[in-house]
Amino acid sequence: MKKANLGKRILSALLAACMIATLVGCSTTPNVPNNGGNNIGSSEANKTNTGGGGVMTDVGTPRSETLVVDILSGRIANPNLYNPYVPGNVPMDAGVHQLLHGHLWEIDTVKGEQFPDLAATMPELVQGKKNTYTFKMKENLKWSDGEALDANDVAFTFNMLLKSKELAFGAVVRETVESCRALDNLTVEIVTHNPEPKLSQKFGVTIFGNGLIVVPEHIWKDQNPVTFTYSNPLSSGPYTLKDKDPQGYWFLYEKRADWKNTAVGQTAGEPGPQYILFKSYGSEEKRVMAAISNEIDVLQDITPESWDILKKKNPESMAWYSGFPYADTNDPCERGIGFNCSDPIYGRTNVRWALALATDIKNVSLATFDGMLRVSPLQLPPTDVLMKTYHKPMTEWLKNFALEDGYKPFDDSYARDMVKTLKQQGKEGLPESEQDIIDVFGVGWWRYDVEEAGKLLEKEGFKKVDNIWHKPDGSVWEMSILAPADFEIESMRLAFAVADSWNKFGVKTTVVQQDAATFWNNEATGNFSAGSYWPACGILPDSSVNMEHWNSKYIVPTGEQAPGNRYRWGGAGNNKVTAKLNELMQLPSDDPKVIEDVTEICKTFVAEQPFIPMFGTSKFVPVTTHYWKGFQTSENQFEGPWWWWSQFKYYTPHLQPTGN
Amino acid sequence: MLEINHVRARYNMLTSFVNAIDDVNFKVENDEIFGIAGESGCGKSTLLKVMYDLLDYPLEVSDGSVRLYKGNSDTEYVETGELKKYWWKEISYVPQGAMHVMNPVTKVETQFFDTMSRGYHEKMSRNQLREKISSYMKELELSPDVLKAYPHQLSGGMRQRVLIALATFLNPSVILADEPTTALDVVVQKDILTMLMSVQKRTKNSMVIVSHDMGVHYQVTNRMGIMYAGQMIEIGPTDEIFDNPKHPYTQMLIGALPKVGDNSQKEGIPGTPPNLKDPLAGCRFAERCKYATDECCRIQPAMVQVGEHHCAACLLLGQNTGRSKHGN
Amino acid sequence: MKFLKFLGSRLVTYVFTILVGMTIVFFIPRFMPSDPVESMLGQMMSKSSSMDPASVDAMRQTLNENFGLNGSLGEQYIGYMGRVIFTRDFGPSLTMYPVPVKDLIATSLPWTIGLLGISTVISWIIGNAIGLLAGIKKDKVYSKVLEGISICIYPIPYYIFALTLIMLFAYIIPIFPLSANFNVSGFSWENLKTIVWNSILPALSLILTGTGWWVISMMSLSRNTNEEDFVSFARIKGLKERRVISGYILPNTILPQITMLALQMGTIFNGALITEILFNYPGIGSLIYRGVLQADYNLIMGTITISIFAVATATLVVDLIYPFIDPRVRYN
Amino acid sequence: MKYWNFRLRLGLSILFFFLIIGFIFPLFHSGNVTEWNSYPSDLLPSSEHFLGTNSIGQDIFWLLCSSIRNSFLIGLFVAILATMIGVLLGLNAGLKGGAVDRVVMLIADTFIVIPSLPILILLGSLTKGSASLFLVGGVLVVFNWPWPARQVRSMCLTLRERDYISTARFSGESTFGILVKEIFPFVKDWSLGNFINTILVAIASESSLAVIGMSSNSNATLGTMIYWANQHQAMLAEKWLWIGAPVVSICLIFIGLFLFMTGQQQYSALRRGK
Repeated sequence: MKKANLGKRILSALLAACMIATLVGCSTTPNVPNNGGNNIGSSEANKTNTGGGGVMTDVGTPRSETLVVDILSGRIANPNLYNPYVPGNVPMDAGVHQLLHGHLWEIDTVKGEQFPDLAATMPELVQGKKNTYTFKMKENLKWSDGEALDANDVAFTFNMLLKSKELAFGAVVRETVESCRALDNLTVEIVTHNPEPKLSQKFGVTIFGNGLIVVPEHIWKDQNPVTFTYSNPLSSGPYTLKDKDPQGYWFLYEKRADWKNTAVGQTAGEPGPQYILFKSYGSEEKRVMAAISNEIDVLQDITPESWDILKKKNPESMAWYSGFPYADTNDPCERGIGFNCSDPIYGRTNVRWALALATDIKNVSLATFDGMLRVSPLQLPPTDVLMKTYHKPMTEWLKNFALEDGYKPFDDSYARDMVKTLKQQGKEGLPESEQDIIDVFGVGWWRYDVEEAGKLLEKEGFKKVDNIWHKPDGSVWEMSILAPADFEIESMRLAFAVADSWNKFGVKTTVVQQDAATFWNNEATGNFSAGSYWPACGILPDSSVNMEHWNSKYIVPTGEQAPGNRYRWGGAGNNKVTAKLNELMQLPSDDPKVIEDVTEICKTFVAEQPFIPMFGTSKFVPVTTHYWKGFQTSENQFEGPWWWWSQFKYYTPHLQPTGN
Repeated sequence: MLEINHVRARYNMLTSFVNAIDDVNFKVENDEIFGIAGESGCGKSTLLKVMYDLLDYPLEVSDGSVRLYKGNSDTEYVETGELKKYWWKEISYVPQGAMHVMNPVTKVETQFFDTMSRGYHEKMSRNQLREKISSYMKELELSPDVLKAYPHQLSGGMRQRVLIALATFLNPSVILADEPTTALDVVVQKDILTMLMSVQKRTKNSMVIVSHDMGVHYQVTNRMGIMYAGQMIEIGPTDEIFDNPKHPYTQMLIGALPKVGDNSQKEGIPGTPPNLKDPLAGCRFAERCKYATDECCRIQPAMVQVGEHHCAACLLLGQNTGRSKHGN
Repeated sequence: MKFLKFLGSRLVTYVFTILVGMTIVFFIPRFMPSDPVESMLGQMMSKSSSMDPASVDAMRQTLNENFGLNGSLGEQYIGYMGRVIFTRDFGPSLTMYPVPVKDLIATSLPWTIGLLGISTVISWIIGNAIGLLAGIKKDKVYSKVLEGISICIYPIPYYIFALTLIMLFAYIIPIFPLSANFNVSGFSWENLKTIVWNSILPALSLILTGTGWWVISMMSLSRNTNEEDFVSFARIKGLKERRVISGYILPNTILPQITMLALQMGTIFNGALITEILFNYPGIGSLIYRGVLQADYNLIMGTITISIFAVATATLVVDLIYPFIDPRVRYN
Repeated sequence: MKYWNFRLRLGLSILFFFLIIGFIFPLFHSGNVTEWNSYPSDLLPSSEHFLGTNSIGQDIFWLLCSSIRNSFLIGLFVAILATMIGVLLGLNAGLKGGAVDRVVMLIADTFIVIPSLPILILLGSLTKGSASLFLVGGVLVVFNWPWPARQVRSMCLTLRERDYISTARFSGESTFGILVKEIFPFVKDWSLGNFINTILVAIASESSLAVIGMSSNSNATLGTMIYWANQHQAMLAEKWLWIGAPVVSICLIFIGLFLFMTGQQQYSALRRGK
């Protein structure tokens, strides 16, 4: 009896202990990481100070000469496939297109204009012809194997794409290009079906990269481009692929000895880092831990919460702005909610406007990214360049814009109110002057006016029965917003935040998270009523190329793959837009009429809201400055922080070792 | 020789006690088969456990002890609490229900080996052991093939035999068998009993057989004791008890047995045994006894000599000092 | 004879199981809203470059041909099963066209088997040992301690548990690498050391969380057996406790556990997705995940078929050897 | 009551505690616990927010309550169905043998050999990640009954050889009768263990689905609670109440269930007078 009892006591004590242990496991650690974090920092520092940069990376290069960059898309399933024209090649953010692939024309996002990369000139219309263009290549460019890179490679690439029907991108080329040949080693001639004043935007980089990647003729000429793996790729950029993880977790690049023979070398100078290591640290927690302990120099795209932690724990880390909102807000696509306009409910302008007015934009901003967001009422992203050309000039018009019933929805107080709220939350480094406030938070957005929203709905025959909106047919109005599942965090959270706002308004809204494949497929086939997409992109003042997909000729019935205009937005409004777009296609980008037309297009979009634009994209791409300096920031703005863009190679000359 | 003197044993039910054995006192001589009879629940199996010193919770001995005398000496003995050391060598136990007492996943042989490991300390090769075992089996007229079989491949009777073989293999001086014949058909019962007797005849050791079946006792035992409600109420030579039972309960038991050429309707024993949690003060059989006087309900009868080797506990058997419930 | 009969019928079940399993796996993805070609086109076009419907159709056509997705579902099914069964070829990965699925699996599988195989066996052994102790030595302190610990770790969600391990041993106390690095080719003791060193944390997380279930099941099994007559009889015979456990309780309790282990061994071919993600461990789990997310039919089929095959074989083996380890069971 | 041992008592009281939290407390809270920004975010525990609020402005305590309820529902739903189906079919197959056995085992094997997680993910994207809790539960049932079935069957095969079962069989007792009377007592404890494990497996797989965003993230379950906490880096950000509450709850619920199980075993053992 006693014995048993004793046993039980012990057990009880033990279980209690274990429970406590479980609790402790979660509760005592809080203070540890602080010390832990700092310790690592300091120990790291000591090591390097004493060792004079003796630290080695786990791939055996001196840390002080290696720039470590995060791979956003995690493990690369197949690290041996470098053929840029077949699906599943080593993805863009593993460094291949940042450092190895050259394009014909690159983009300068600060100036908002293209500049020649491998090419030496922009394409020019041949005198007397109406669809023949020529451009020059840079002199003495070399592939990383020493072979010359010239017009012949370009011509070869184009012809390969024209010939082989199996290559997906071939379709794009065939659509535009009639033929292509090298007039001499430095001159390329392209004949197109129709006049193509924006040729450089079709086959050069505007956003992120371009499908057209010049490949070396001497390697490819006797290969079948559909099955060729190109497993040791040649480089037309300033780096070569030195080593890679057979498991696909990291890729190591080394500066080319003959960097002078590359476009970057000729125009931007010598790259700083001897080695660049692209490495995946897996889940976000680990990426942040790595950055805290200075294992990683450049992070690609983390959540504000993670930035918060990083900022606290690693004093050497920095983001785009030194103060609020930290994130870079110049990303060329803006976030919002798009509607399937072929749907009987969401096809109605008034319904879309009602939802816009039922959106508590300030709370949405707080819920999505703690208010670190720049609003945009227009169909163009609020980047510095585009704000200058469109948002600010149009503010007056926005103020006077009125709905059919004469209601003026625009409200320019957003920026000021946000500053107020954030001040109360004790955020620091907020902008002071009226100008800066606008620059950071945007020109303003639509009022949060549930009453007006209700009016609009009732006009459409909707009824509100005990705080739930019912459709004209009397059934309860239930809508679901498609959202990305765990990629594009901003759009995902935006969906939840907006749904929240609309639920408060009385529309039963649920968020449906989907993985990439499903998400895109549903958009393309119109298998959605509303979705948290980002169809409004632009980077050049002439954003007509990015807007072209709204063209009415792309509208297809729901269920079919839409080649464009996924939102099936037609009608009078679209006709206006389409007319303008067709006109724009024929105008060279520098034509003054371009801005005018695009402005008109924006006005139509405001009136109809087929896609309710909300925020520009805030990218948190922090860097740690323990080993490298010279990163681009709002103060040192030679470029945006587009580490996953092909223009990465043009940053490298700016980066210099700190000596640690 | 096994001596049970004034043993009291009980089941500890956390909140209450069940006095399963109350002041039982007798001897099992060398070279005899002693039988213990009684209705089920009268405590005979418990008594056997106590005799074997198999006392795990909740069974506990509260008073008295069991003494196992080594060999023929009547001075050297081991007592309750120390018997464990002599298990299987000096005293062995054939449990009830042969069905489930053998390890289903090992061959019979292995179970013998296990047993040997108790007895033979000096090294012996497997084969020598096998030799010994199979020769022993032959002595018991069991085919050695049994050794190669798994328990579930043997018939109930065969398993019982094997058990007995196991129990007697190390030639212990005392063998306790609990209901050795229950759940077996008559023919097999017969064999088992003859086997037990022959074993005993050869080894001259003392054997205790517990059974509710008077027939069994009649066939094999030399002496026997009748238990009722945890008490031994009559002990004597088997044939004397059958010919001339003294205690009313015994008389009823015997009376209930069928006899050759007698077709009179047998009356069973009316009533049920008393609750052992708090038995009444007097004779425990009183309320079922047709001769019971009101005195019977007050005084607990003590054992009185009724024959040379025959005694019983009943007030009706002449002069009786009686005893208090806790017989101090 | 009886054995052959049993073997025959069992083999039929075996083949049937695999076929049914493969069929299910063939069809489920094809009922998914996303189909690889469409979503690929979708992604291509979502880069806000637009093209006329004609060229889209052209692309769809070529992709369908490349991926062997032309023809009715039935035709595809027949063709595919035929290819897999007779040429044991899963075809090219769709998202990594034209790399054969076979190769993708071949590079990942050894890693998965290595890590999961070992950690499963270890946790099985530890778990059963603890379970046995806790089952029969109910009142001993040490058994209670062990039981308690394993019971408390078991329910912690794996993701959290693994993350905590990482935070503790790779970040707060940086003993182990924050991200494993298996930059090894060919066999050498050096490489082996690297692999082991990098695998300690993931293995630890798997073992610790894996032990619990074995403890629980073994505990209740051994408790029951401990109350069986033949065990008490063994004690009555006065056998040493060690012998009672090793000779009587263990053999009778271990059998179901062996079944389980065999099945477990089969399931390791699913890989351990979260482990791989969290520890940067190369394995088949993330391959399956990728295939599923990108609707890469061939990849899904390839990876899952492998694991179906493995588990089916494991169960088959169990059924075949069971009668040998448990005499009470006959082939029937 | 009087035979109740310590484990049983502790286990039951833990479970009772959580049942109250899960099913009684929510009655005292009006309003939608999952709604974002109902309160200022990241408040510390206080009298009106017992566990404070999280980064998306939900009250952690009330969120926890309904999470516990929903997880319980999933767990019980799955465990009850899976165990019942599994055990009964397993017993049947093991006892009857022959055709019944073969068919049941064929189905069971098919489900055993198909790896569950990928299929769950597939279905996850099929149901557009917004699967209702019961759908998630249903799928989990499908994948959780075969194991007990197989296990019980193999136990049954060994038990079947025991004479009293064949006696019962020959004495013409109905199969079901035999199942319940003769065999079930032996598999009872195992089944109980399995039942409890299934509850956990259900809760766990739901949360691992949640971790990869395949559960119904707009519903409150312990899984999705962890999911959102991870989404906002609660662990690194040291928001221990947010991430800790659901984790500790899962552990305690399991420990409760486990103590209950073993306690019940001891209890019945004592009853049998062993």
